[in-house]
Amino acid sequence: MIKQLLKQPQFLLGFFIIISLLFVSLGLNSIYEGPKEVKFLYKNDGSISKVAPFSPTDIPPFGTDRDGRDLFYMILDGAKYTLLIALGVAFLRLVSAVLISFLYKGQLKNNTFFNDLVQSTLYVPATIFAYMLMIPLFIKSTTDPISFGKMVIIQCIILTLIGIPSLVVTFSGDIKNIMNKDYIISTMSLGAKKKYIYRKHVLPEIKPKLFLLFAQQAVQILILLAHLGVLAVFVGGSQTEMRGDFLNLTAENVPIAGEWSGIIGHSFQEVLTAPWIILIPLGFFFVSIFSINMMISGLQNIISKNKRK
Amino acid sequence: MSAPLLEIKDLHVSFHEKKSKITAVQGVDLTIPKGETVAVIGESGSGKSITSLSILGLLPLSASIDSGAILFKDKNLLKVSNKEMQYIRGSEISMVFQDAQASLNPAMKVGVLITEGLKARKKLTRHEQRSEALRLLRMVGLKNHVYDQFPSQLSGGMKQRVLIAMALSGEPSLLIADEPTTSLDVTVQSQILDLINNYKIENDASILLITHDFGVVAEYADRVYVMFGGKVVEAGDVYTLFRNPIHPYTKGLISSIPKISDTEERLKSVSDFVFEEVGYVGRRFAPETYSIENKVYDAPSELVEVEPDHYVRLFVEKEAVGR
Amino acid sequence: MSSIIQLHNLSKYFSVGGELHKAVDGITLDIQKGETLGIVGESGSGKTTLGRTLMRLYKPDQGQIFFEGKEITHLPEDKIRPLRKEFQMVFQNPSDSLSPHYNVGEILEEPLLIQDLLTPSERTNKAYEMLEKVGLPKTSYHKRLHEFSGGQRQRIGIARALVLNPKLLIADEPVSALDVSVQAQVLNLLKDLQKEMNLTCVFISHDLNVVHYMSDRVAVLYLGHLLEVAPKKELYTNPIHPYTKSLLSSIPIHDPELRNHSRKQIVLPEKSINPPHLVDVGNGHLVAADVINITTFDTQKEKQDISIG
Amino acid sequence: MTSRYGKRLRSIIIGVIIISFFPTLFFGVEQQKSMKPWEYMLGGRAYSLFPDIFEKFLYSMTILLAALLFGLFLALTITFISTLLPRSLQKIIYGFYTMLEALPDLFIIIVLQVSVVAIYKKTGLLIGNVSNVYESKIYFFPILTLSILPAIQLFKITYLLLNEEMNKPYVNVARSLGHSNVYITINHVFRNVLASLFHYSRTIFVFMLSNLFILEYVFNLHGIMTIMLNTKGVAFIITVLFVAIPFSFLFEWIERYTQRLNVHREEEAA
Repeated sequence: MIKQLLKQPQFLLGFFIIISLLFVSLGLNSIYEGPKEVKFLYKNDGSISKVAPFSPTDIPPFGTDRDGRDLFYMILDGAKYTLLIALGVAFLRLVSAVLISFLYKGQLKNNTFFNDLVQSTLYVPATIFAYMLMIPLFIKSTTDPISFGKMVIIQCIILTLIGIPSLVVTFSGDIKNIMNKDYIISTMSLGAKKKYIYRKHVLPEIKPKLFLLFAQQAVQILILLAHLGVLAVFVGGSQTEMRGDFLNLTAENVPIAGEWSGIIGHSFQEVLTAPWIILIPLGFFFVSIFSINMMISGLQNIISKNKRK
Repeated sequence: MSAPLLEIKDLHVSFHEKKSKITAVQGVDLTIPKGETVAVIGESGSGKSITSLSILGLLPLSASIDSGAILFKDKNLLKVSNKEMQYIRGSEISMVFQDAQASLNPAMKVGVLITEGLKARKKLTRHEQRSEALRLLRMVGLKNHVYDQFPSQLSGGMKQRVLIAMALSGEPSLLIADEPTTSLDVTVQSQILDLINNYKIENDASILLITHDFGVVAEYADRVYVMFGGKVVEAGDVYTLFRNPIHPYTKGLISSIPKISDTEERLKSVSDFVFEEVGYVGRRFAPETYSIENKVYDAPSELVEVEPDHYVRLFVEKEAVGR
Repeated sequence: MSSIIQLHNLSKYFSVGGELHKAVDGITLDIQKGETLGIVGESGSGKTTLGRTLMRLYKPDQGQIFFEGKEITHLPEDKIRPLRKEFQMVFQNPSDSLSPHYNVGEILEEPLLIQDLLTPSERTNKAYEMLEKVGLPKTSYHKRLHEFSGGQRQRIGIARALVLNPKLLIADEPVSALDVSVQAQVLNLLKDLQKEMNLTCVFISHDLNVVHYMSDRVAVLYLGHLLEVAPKKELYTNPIHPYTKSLLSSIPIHDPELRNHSRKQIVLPEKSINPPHLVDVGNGHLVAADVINITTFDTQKEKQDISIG
Repeated sequence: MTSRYGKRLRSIIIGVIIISFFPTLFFGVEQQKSMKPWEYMLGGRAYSLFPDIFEKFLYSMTILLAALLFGLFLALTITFISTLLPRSLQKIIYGFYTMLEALPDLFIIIVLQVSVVAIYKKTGLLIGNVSNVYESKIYFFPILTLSILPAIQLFKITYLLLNEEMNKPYVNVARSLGHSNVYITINHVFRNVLASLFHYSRTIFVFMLSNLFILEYVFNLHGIMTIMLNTKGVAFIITVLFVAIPFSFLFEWIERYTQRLNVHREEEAA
């Protein structure tokens, strides 16, 4: 399987982009602290010409956000949080879905009650579902503060739980199809135990589909993170900072982790005045989703090729 | 032998898969006289279906006709314009396919499927079209209520009858039946083949019957072409061919089919024959390097008329026979 | 001759789109040791379901199954496991009934592994021995399924079914997916192996010619009911049930001189509500009672009057 | 129809109730200002659910359905045009669309919003009223924005379905009866493509619902999705059921309709 994958150009392209993004982001702050905040730009006669946020033309390559922090550096540095969370949660969702469907192999497949129950998740978009679970988390943390690490873990658990029901349904559907195949029936005619059949025959058949589901889940979580950013729900929670000059002090939630959806959410008010602060991180979301889609299409070629063999 | 309705001359067809080029049909000559049933028999991969599909230009995209001609009413079908070919399809020559289950559009009612074919050719009012469609349904032995049913509500045999009704709606002079009964039960099979045969007799039409079942050939064919590896290896009228098959492949095919007879002797398979007889009339049978698994054949060969109206493929050079 | 398998009005029902489809309905049958019983029937006659229910691949809904005198109808899975090696099946489509994920060696050794017989090295020798028995080169051991033609794959299927030295071999349409020239070789192979390993065979097919070549006794199935059972010669020369007659008359005869286009209308009997009761009309010929008028029936006299349709 | 659908509806309702309990389940019953069960909070003020939920539901659904229909129309026309083009060009279009498909919905919404404002600033021409000035509902702009992504998705699905359908045997039968390729594509193939599109209706719906939600949030149009975001407990259940019941009825009807078409597939399996 893996050997075939490495021959797929699309898969390699997507895989390369994701890996290089991660690699740069992980190594970045250990080698380069990043440019200092630039709050004001001065004309040569010393008067202030512009106030942050600065457009990409003012400060290449991506300009700065409201606090004058360089967007380019922030995005590269934040990449690791966003991508790792997306890939990590996707992996958690898959593992738990596999365990659940294997544990309940008998009942889940033809248990229409469970399938219909999961139907209800159709009508609540994942963003609302996640928002509903995370807001109480933030409220609770205002009374007794939760550490950054613990907050991220709880959030990841929430993101995982949301995806499990529908994944279990698709999964038990696939297992059901495989179980009807002739070579499963012929193994049963040898008296093989269910566990043996799952390990030796169902798993190898479903492996390519596993990679496919993993990639699709990662894309879904990326989009979910972007949405949560806009709803000012930040990974790792937020702390309130006083903003503005002396006249009007407003408490604002400032994301701790610099991941992409945090950047978007933090300066969402400036969407009309400084759109690049939002559009450039969204562009990076696009790049990562596009590369994962490339990996998916590479995988799909292999699955269809194996089927034809 | 009446005047030929359709003549295929030295037809070559090949497939282009990525870089490799696979020849599917090599120099096939075939004549279909008026009012006769010509059967082409061969196993999967022998090129029999490809030959029939090239007549109506229904080859898949990856196939290309390299050379040869298909003469029909003094027109070369390979050179005919798209417009004219569309006219010929369905009214002069039409076709019935093997996989009845998937050959009917599931989203259309039977009545629509049949009248649709009529609209293209005849200027009939809606009412006339409906009565014509009902006549066709009765002709193929289906009751009127089938007119309003969906294909998914019909059995395999009924679907094949609808396909035949559609094919015969234009009263074609040649009906190509590509393994029409392979996916049907034996009790239904004879009814479908009788249906096609009656059409031939009533309309003095010709039938090109593509099959792999010698029983069907024996019951319905007037002339037989045996194809193997894209070439015709033996051809002749059905009585001589059954009485005196010559090419080892034909003999092997006939003998490898179990027949209901008292003798309990062991079935002979094709490979038993190929090694016993090597030549005929001082020439070696082609394709000589024959093996069931990889079907390898090369070296020039030709169809030789070993007895009146009985052709066998032999190698061109006449070097001494013997292994 | 003692019987190896006895069935007492065995039934198997499937629920298709809400209503009950009686695939196999009330079949009583005896299979003698060493004989080949042909089961002939058209599509939808339930012949495949009968084959699989008889092997306890499907759970029977009614009736009993006796294997060598012992009832195995409702034997729990772990009790029947050791018995499974006594009856094995050859499937219709070799490409579906053998796993594409393992090489031929593993496929042939799997039955021994599941039944946990022989040591690993003995298993490999047994695999090579089986390959040789079915006429495949030793090199096929390491090859995968897609490197073989249809006929060779069916030989692997046969080798796998016989690697456990079963007493009963059930062949479910073993040659209908193969080309005519290859068919003859596989049929001859089955006949030779049956003699060599003194197997009892159940040969399921829709092709009356193939059934005639392979069987000693033939049972005719129609829509889940057993209509007629008789020794081969008796059934083919002296069919009593109208359905059997129409089946036999619709077989094309391989001789152009004997064309009889004036064939009688095909008789497809109504599906009777309850399974027919079989009556022995002499020399092992059983036929559904409702077809013959029992009162006036006298074995000898009746035979002269019934001639081929 | 009723018993099967009745059971399914009951489990959907139970599912929605369970979802609404999740927050309390996780974090205990948090202390809320005394909120009557049928109220929702928006911008610090509590609004009563009932009189205006119908209006908001209709507003959101018109946008959703109009966008879906427009997207479908767009997708079908582009698919049909692409069938007339040479194969190589089709590959390029398909490749271009797979790229577009990766665009996050947020990206499209914001790019459109920003460009409308920019054009307004430069030329004074207001293409669409961007945000929902009090009580005057805007339609054109949200529908246009919301229709882009489904158009891309639907194009990809119809394109793949079309290619799959083209190699089906019944197309060959139609060609052997003398029908031209264009005639076959329109009368025969499109009919089946639409039928199998229904099969994807659920996934498309889920996808569009989340786009609608984010659209309502960014354009701050007070539709039903905004209410769903800001309600808890019973109010949440009522809002979700408002969406769930009509659509589950629609899916049930679609399933019954498409079942009749491919019954013969089950026949083969039985």
